[in-house]
Amino acid sequence: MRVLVNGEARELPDAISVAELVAGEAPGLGDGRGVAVAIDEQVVPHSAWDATKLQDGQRIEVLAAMQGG
Amino acid sequence: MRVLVNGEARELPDAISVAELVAGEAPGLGDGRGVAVAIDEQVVPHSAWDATKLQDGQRIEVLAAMQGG
Amino acid sequence: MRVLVNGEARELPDAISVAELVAGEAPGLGDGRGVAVAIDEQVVPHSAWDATKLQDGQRIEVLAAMQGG
Amino acid sequence: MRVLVNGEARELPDAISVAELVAGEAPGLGDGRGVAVAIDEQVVPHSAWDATKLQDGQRIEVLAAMQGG
Amino acid sequence: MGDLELGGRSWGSRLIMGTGGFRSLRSMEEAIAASGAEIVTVALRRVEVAASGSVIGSLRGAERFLLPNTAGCYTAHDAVLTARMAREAFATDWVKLEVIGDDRTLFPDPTELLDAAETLVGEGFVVLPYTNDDPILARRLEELGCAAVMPLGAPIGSGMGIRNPYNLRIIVEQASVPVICDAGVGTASDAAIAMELGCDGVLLASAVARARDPVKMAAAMRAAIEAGRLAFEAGRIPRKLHAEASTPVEGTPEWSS
Amino acid sequence: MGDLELGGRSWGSRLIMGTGGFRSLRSMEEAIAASGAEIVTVALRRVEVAASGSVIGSLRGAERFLLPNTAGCYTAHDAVLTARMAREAFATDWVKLEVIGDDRTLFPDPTELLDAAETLVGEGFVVLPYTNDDPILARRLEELGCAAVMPLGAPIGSGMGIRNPYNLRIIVEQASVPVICDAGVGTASDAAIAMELGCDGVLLASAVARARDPVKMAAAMRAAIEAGRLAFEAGRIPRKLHAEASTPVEGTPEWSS
Amino acid sequence: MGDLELGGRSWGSRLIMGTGGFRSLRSMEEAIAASGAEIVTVALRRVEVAASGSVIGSLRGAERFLLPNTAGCYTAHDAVLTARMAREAFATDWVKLEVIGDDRTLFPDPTELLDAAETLVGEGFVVLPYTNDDPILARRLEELGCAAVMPLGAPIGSGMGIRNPYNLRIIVEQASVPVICDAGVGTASDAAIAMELGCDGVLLASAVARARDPVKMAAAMRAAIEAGRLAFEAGRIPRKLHAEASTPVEGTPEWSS
Amino acid sequence: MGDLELGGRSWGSRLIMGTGGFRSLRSMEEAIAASGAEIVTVALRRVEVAASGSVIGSLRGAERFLLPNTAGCYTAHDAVLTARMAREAFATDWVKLEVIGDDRTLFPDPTELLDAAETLVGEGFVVLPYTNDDPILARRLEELGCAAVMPLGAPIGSGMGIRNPYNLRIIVEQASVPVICDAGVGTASDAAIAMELGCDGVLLASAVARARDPVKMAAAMRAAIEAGRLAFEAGRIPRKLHAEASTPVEGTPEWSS
Repeated sequence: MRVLVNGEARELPDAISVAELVAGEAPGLGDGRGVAVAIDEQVVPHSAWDATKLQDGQRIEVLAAMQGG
Repeated sequence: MRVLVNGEARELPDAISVAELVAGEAPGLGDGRGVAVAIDEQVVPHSAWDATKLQDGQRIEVLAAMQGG
Repeated sequence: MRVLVNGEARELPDAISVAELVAGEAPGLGDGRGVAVAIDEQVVPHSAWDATKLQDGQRIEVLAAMQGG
Repeated sequence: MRVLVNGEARELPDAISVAELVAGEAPGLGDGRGVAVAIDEQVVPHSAWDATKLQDGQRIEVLAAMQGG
Repeated sequence: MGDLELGGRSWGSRLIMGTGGFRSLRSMEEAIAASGAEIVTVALRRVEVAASGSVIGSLRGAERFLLPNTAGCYTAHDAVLTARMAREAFATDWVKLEVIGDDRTLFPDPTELLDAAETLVGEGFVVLPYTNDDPILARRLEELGCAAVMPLGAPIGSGMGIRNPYNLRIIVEQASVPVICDAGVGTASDAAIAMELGCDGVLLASAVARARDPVKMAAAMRAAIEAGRLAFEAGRIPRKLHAEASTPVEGTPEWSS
Repeated sequence: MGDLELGGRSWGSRLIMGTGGFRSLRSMEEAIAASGAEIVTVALRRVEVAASGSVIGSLRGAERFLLPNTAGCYTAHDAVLTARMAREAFATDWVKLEVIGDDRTLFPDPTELLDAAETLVGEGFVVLPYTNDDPILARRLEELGCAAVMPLGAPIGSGMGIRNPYNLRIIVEQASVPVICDAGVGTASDAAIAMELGCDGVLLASAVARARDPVKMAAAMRAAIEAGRLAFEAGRIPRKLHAEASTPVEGTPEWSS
Repeated sequence: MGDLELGGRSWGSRLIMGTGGFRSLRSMEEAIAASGAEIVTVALRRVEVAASGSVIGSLRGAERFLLPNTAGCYTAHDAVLTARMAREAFATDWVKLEVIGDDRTLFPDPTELLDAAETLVGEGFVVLPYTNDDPILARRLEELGCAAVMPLGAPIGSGMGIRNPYNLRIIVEQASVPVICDAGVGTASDAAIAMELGCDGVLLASAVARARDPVKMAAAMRAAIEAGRLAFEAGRIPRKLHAEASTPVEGTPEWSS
Repeated sequence: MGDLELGGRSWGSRLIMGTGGFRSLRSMEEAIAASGAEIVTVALRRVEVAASGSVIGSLRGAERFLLPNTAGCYTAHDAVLTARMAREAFATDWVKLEVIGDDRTLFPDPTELLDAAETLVGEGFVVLPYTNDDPILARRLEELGCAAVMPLGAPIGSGMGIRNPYNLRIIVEQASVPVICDAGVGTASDAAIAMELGCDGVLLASAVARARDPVKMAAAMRAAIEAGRLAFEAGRIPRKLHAEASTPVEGTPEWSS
């Protein structure tokens, strides 16, 4: 399955969930605090991270808090 | 025929033309320089002032140059 | 004895001391704190107030603290 | 004869006049316009340049116009 | 001092004069003559109010270019209609576009201004928009095809001068159309400062019309704009905290002190 | 715009030009011509250093009035001697009196300045003192008989403009001799501001001499001083926080919105 | 000095701190502590870039309210998406809305800002928009339902202070939501001036983060905002050109002079 | 924030309060308490006029240092006599030396001030002279042995703030005694600015005494002086024309636009 994660093309195992993706991308951010995920510009609530499986061709943004502004 | 001229209700003879209206409203502005007329928010070109007859219920603006800005 | 006290001509008993003058002029300022006296533009120290007698024709300034600056 | 001309020790012939000194120091300034001379801090008028002879030990300033201020 | 290139034409004067606020038509005529302005702005009002032909008569005699404005409009809709009326009345495609947002500041409404500018450019107008001193708004107006941008220095008629020279400098830096400082000038030095910041021209009315002596103030503005432009072109000296002598120190006489 | 009455004479120009700091004599000559100045200042230096007669030659041809200064003097004693030398060299009783206190700010030394002014007035000089923008010092100089007071706007050569317009205004209010703003002008608007504050004239050098284009800047200064003076005489509009429309509101068309 | 009422809550501190630009997390933590700020802004970035959890960790410990911003967005579309992400990431409806128009000035784009504000208010956000110092734009944002308006004093990070206090005063006069001065503060007096103009609070980052000693500057800002607010509430004396003695003249001794 | 070293002693507060202009003694007492000032100035007047002992009573209780001034003196002669009286009245060698030149500006007379300072230093006084913002005058006062220099920011009681920050900066740069900004402060930010310029302290009266709420304004001044001093020590960021982002650009999400 090919998806775009934060603008980068990635080959991921089928049926991977958002929760699993985040665990892989940002190990230290496990509890999801300060992290948000969007699939094709739709925010995925924390409560749906486990249940939501990625699908081929999707565009995913995984954002985390940083200093700013 | 009732029309609204510059926001004021007016009783005018039927089939009066724009040119005749202007001559009545602003005698000194006869040549039309510095004057413009709109009927129901459509500008009436000087060239059509003679041919254009007012109709009942129309909203007419007759504007002239003044100091400003 | 005529002297000038703070710009005003005054008739005072002979041999009056500075201390006596101050006691009369400014009863509340008895201990001399915040008060100074000059005779003919010479400051009279507090320690000399008792011993210093006024003389006819002298010009005396009695100044006290006030809010300022 | 030793004099100080503009701060510099100089050996000059005896009985040299101010006019002669200026002619030597500033050839282009012959008519004296824009030039002034002082001997020991006393200005020597143009009219006295010929008659005034320098004397040993004097301190002479020869100043001329320049751009400024 | 070169000409002002504006709207595809060359103008000898960099001063645009408004015609409002004068105590008399005669005062207006004389002040405009003294100002040397070639472009003067005029408004459109309902005929009962507008003086019968006199403004046109006064101004036309002197071969000046009449630039109609849309003063008093609060929406793109009104400004567009007024501009179309002006085009017919004055036989010109040029318009000074004003779309204000507030009758206390008379500052422009950014959204309505952009809408009106877009429509009018599309209809072939030479659009000269009165705008806030906002570099982004100025850029958007330029991108839409306006022939110039005309940022305010301060509120209309306030006489406060150039309240934010930094914004004006940024607008000048980035613009590729002429920048005309419109509104805020109170006295001659304000106009000079606008030009020294690199503006291509100045539009003003109240500072002259309401001065004690409008004709003299018009002459002052003419000279000030020339002064400011020349200074801009001449390249000023840098600012320094400390002094730098203009008379050299060398050769100072040493008197015995 | 009336003449400047100074030292018992009338002058058509309100600009006094210093002659220092130019890159060449030719640049100086052209810039002074462009400035319209009638009075130009010159210094005195030891002959080895002073260019041989050329300054005098350059300036005299054009029928300008040469005003000698005492630049570089730190004491009343030195300034008085230099003034006496200048009187002989330039055949004039006029002197621009400078007695500085510090080579970093080139600000005047108040005590020495007053001493020198008193002596020179007593010797019949027409004394034009360069002074700090101190109203008390200005008053003392006037009381001593100086023909004008010449407060600085900012340090000599700094180009900082009029750092404290309030002091200048107070000096102008109280003075009964001409007030010439001397030093600090950096660009045209600075000169205009000095005149708008009510100064009778401006003395400047570096702003022109060290500009990228001195001749153009000289023309800018000439126009700016005229502009500022005219504006002062014309009576400016008051400053307001809010706007005041220059186009009347009455008669604005009411389009359906 | 009363509390700041903002977004339906009361805050003891009127200083909102940005968290960007610090040389280290430790410096940030100490400076924020010294500033007394209760609200701190944070950004969202892609996880590769964002430091792993540390910001959240640092800030959360101290019981501060994290206010996400939409820094870096140029369109309403991007800003809205970013705000939605922030809502999920920080479990808050509050957002500091930035929609910039230009990477050199970082000034907001008025049209996109209004669009984004409208959308986000409609989605239930507490919208705190960073805006130009444009009174009309500020009014439009308030009309759309923003919880505050946050006009800039000068470009972000420029340290230029309050470039146009007049505009800020007009915005304060007309606003019925809190006015937070956002961007431009360079040093303590700038923050005090913003408060004296009647602002309800100040948002700043660079002035502290990039100071030589951020912790000390944070303490300075805390004191300055308190000072400015107290002075605003205390009612300052009027400005006068001339002096007014604080020590009475009566009773001055008359020494023979 | 270190102590103020002045006259051989250390002071915890950098604010010196004048005691004139208050509406009541009670207001004065409370405001001085709120200001945290350790040094307060007092005047001497003929006993008929001076309130009977109350000032001394009010001020002495709180363990404040009473600094007598020579307000109202126009000559060195009068100031010296008044200082000698003050020495006896207050049992202190300290004196705030005022020798004014004019009752409209209350600016000091430079010559008389120098004369008085010289005499009083010679008699062993700790002389704190109120002076114009003239770097040369400040230097002369320091050379004479004054314990500080106290340049004015603007006329006494005018509330105009620091009219010429450049002069103050130059005075601070060159001084090796403390510089106290005396007179002109109108509101809190003015005091902060004085401290940011590097002044060691601020002396003020009217800004507090005549504020609508003197006690609150006193608290504002206390905070402002702390803020300004901290900012001075913290090292402010440089000023720039353009923006500098505080949130990094890297990692900004790319939404499809």
